[in-house]
Amino acid sequence: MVKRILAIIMLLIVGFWMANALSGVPFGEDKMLVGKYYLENVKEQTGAVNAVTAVVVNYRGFDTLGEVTVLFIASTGVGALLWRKKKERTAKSEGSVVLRTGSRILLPFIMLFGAYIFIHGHLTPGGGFPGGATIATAFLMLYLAFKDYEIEHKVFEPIEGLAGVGYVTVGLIGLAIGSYFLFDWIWQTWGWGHENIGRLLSAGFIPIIYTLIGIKVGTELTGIVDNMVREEVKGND
Amino acid sequence: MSQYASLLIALPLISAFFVPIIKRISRDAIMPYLSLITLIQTGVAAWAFKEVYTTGKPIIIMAGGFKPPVGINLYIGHFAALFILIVALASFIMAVFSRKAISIEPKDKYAMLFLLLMLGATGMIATGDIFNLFVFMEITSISAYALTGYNKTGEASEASMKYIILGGIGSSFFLIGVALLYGSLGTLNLAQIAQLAGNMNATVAQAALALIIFGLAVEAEIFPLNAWAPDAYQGAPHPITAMFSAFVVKAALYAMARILYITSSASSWSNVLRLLIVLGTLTVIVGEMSALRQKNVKRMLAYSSIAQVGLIAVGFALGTQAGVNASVFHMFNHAIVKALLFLAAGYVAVELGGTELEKFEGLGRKMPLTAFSITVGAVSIIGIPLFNVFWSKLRLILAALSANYAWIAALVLGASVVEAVYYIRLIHLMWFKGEGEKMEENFVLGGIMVLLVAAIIIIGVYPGPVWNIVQKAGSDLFNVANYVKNVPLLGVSP
Amino acid sequence: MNEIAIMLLAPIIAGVLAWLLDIKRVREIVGVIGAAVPLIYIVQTYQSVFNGGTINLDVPVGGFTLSFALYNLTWFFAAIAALLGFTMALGMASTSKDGYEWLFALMSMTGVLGVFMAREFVSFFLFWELMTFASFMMVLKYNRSASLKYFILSVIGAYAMLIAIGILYAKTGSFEFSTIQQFMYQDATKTALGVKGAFGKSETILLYLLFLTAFGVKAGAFPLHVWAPDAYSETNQSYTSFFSGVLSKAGVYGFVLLYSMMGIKLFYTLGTFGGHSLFAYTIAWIGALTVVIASFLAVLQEDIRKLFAYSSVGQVGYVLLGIGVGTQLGFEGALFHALSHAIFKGLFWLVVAALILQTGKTEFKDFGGLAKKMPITFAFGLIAVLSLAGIPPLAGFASKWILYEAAISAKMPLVAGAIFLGSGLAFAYVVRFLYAVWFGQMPSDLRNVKEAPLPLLLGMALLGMLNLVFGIAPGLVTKFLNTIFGHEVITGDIYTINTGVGNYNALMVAICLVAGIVIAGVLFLYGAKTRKVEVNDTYQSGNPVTQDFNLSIRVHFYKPLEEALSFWLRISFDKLYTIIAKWVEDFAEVLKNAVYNGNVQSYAWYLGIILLILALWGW
Amino acid sequence: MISLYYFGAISLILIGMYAVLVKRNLLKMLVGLSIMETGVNLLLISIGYVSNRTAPILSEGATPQNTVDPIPQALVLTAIVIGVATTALALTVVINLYSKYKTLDVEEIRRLRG
Repeated sequence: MVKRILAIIMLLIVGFWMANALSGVPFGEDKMLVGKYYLENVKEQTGAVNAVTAVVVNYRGFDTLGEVTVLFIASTGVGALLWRKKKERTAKSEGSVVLRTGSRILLPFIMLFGAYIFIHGHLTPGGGFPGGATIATAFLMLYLAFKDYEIEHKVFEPIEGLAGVGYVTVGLIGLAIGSYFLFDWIWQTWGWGHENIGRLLSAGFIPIIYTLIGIKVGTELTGIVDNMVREEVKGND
Repeated sequence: MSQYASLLIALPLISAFFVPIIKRISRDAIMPYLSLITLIQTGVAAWAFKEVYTTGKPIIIMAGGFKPPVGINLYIGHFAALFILIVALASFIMAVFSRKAISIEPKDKYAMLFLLLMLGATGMIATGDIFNLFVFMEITSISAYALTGYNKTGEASEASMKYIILGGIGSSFFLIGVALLYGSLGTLNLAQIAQLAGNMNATVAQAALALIIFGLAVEAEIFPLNAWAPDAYQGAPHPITAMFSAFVVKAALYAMARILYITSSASSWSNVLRLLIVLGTLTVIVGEMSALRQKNVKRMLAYSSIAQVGLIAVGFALGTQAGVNASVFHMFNHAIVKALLFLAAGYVAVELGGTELEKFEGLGRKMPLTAFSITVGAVSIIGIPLFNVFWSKLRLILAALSANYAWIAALVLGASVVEAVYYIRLIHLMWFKGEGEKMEENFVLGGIMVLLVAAIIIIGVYPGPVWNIVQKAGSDLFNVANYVKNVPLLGVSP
Repeated sequence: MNEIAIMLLAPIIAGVLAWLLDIKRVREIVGVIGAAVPLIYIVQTYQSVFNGGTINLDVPVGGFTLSFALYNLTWFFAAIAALLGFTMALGMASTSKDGYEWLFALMSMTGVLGVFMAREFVSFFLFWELMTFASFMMVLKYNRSASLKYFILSVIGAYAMLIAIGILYAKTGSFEFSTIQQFMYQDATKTALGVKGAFGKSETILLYLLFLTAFGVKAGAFPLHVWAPDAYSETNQSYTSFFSGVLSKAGVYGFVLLYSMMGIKLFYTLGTFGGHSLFAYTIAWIGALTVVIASFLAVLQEDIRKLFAYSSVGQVGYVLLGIGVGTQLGFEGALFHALSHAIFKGLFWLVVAALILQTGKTEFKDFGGLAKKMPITFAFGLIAVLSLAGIPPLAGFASKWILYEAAISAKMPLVAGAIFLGSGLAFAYVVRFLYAVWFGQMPSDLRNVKEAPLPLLLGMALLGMLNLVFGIAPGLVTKFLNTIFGHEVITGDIYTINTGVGNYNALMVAICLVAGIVIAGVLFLYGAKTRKVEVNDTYQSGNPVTQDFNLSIRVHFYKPLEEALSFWLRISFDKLYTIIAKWVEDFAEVLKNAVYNGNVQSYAWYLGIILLILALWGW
Repeated sequence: MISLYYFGAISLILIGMYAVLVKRNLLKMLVGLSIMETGVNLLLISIGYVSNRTAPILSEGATPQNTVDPIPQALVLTAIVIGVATTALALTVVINLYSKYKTLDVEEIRRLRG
């Protein structure tokens, strides 16, 4: 009890301190500096309508590369830590009829929707990460619905790796063509799609990268789910 | 041409992504592949090092071709070039060691995490953007969480869990600090932050700086935020422990120092310095005290490592050029020595099945070369002349005295006395106690240990060249005006 | 190549070679050659140094410049080191067991030479640490706790020095002795005139105390002497001849440096006490206490190594005392005694090494009657005993006599009394050594003991001869020492020394003594009737001697003294330090378990508390 | 006066921290960590908000003058993914821990100490 009271007092003081500091950062005021530059130049420099996407993929490409890496680490780490000699699904019963039928019907649509999200990342809210997560949802549903369902590990792992390789390769091509890592050579050097701003075939390599990210995130999250769902089998070897 | 230094980031990444394919081809090829990649990385790092030190100008990598602060830039200056080389070299050594030390599956995942740990540390040292620093810090720490728990024993999982909880809190608060900083300055680029820090609102500056330093201090093992460290060091696989001590902590320390000096024009700066001096001092004292009666050598080395980190932090917090130089020098030396010590101790554990003190009895007879390496490392860290650490400790003392902190000099020396006690116990145990048959020692690992020992002694006898390099690296860190000048900032201004 | 460089490098290179080769005989030859090189150069440079020449060496290392100089003062100390180093190597040629010992013994020789020849503080400290480390490794091989005690005290001392050096550097901007000396001189003038100088009073006292600790530890001055008895006894005894003969002189040299560098400043800052300069008087009293306490303890030892270890501590106390007297005469006496202590104590340890090598025993109760078995060793042992006890015409007498004169002329009767008391006690313990080891009944297991091996005997011969030479011709030493002070502090020719207070003609005394011995010998051979008697069991008051009350010269000979002193013996600095060390370790244990208690939640609380501190700071 | 969004963000952070400091169940502590991360993300987003402006998607009448700052949104995207990664890994570790210790009480999980 004393512990709780102490914690509350301590946290209130810390909270007051942070709030006090935040009063120096007034809410709702225009504090943009670099942000303004992005908004003003985003269309001609990247071809993306969605400024956030442009920031994520183009201006702050390193962050996104890191972000992909972090997720990759998580999936690898989960795989490494849950590695057992032999693993199997141990679910006792199938999902209900509604779930089974529903997931069969919805599966292609969910996947399609995921693909839509990441392909249109430069135009609408969304992008590779939400798209990939949506795709992973489809697989999660399959795991819930069917007690024996397992993904094709031999395919998923290489795809996951190759998508990552693809992302870095796109960056390296930029280095080769435009002499900067992650340089948008499609938009800036080749100049493709300048007339298409606001439509699908624009924004240089953003759709390519988002597709790769989408695939990668989808496979990774599915992998994590798969690793957590299957459990160690003992004694029968 | 210099943009090709972005390979330093791209290479480990693409190689890590490529591991699943390698695994499909041959499982036995994974560990050689790991060594090969780290070797290539070392080559690239050496090239970048040469480039920076011959031209005297930093390499600025601009991702996507956007000039900072619009794009993220990597700043490979004198400091980063030196430490990226150390990161790569230490990784290479540990990759070679991993072939012998890692017997637990899945090795392919180990290789990936290993490469990404290296990547994270490299990125932390190289980046010139505070949020990117956060991302790389997370890459480092998340791969470190996973690797800590890699052995899958209860202890390893426990250590990993502690690391995750404390690291998670730290990174959350770091991010709050970044948010405050961004809110009041509108930029995330370090060079631009340095330019604008002076006109920051005082309360915001104080809170932001304090929170950022707090977040980094968790990773940098500053007492009392370092409670995860001894457990993680003990639980992690042996090569990983060596990497933690050799460069993961160093990267966090560097980041801390960089941000500290970047914001040196902020109003509450000297308060933060003073706090850091106090915490650093406590780190040294508690670290050394805890090492004193350790029964487990790996844990003892971990505490010793923490204490050294405290010394480095204190050096950075002196706020003078001399202090920064001394700290950088100590970081450099400590990286070599601890890589050697953890390598040797890990090798003993692999051969004899544990790192408890009893396992080291009679090591001088069983594995003379390994015992000799441990002895040299221990003697060096105590600060005996003609070994490298002596020079950095001397520099640290001189810096402390010229900054009018006589008690810090006393602290350095007191720490050395305590170190002497526990390291000498170990040395005595190895050479003059216990019996044992001579065992075959691994040729490659023996060679690496001999090289590291040679490095320790050569630097100890002839510290001149390294000191010159370190001075440049130190002034890269300390001289913020120069840093700002070197980054080609686009004219985005308020 | 520069002479200094060769002198510094030869021993350590030889040591590394001996260690790497590690072939019996080869390593011994390499080692002896390596140790001989500095001695050769010392002899070679004698003439030029005597005429006031200086040899310099500057080596830039890591942003510092290491400079060395060989001039009369440093030459004198380097000569002691080179001489003892050479005899140590001869001794070790017989007693060393492996390459390890050669490596560290010769490394410490390099270290000590570097300390003596350094001209600025960086190289001084560097070599100081090297010497400490190497000697520590020598002890570590034999005994962990003794070595640890030695090392920790040394390290504390060394680091005290380092801080002092740092403070000096921060203020003067230089490591050079000469620059610091000048700076201090100017500062002292300011202090004398009442102007505020660069160093305030407290800072000067701090510097003084730091240096006192640093050099006091190495010299084995009370109360920092506790490491010495253990460390001296727990190593290869040939090495101890160097360890106690030369390494302790590094501390002495440090005091000389302290004097020359800061003497005037300290004088003006600390003032005087009873007519004596306070800071010097402190050193004198430290010396006197060391002499008395160590001598008392030496008397009570049952182990010959321990006995001489304490005796060494005591003898260095004389040197400190001489320095503390503060007059030029005192200095010269101190330096002379440093030399004679080195040669007689070096000789002693070689004798002890020979004894241990040939018998494997270390305690008095196991010895007896060895004069017949090891006659040559006995002869040298006798020379050493006489020299140590201060019997003319040996070196020990000449130097002690000068010290005594100096103390009297400086009006320090109490200090002079300490010298006198120390001499008496020294006599008490050497007599025991003389009788218990060499005469009397021989234990049956010593019947097959042989004479010491040749290299060891050579080493003894060299030192024994020098004891005689410097004893009969003390002018050789004083004349050289006079060049250090620039004028004739002690006048006289080679055989006589005149301090201005008293006059001592060594040759005359020697001739008288020889004549006396000849007469006694003649009487003994022709006059006295002697017969051999059987050795029987010892009886006391008609009862056979039992273990309960066994006061033969070999066992508990000075037990009554011990009982008389029992109150004082209970006060032991050694125990005090042990208790402190244990307390610190226990505290560390508690701290460790309290802080790193294994609960993540507590750790999270630490984070929270730091946040709280940050928050409170923010207001 | 502090804005509601800031207040909410700070509250979330404090609630999360409270769970970490007080709850003895590891899973609850992890939930606390997640709540904290959410709070931080909310804070980041609200710092980027500018009153009466729209999302930074420059179509359908949105101009650079009437959109909010895109950077915090990009940052939050990254931060969310990092949070997910941490949580996933933490849960994995908890699975391993539970299979070894058979408990999730932090008071009992302390084999490594001292």
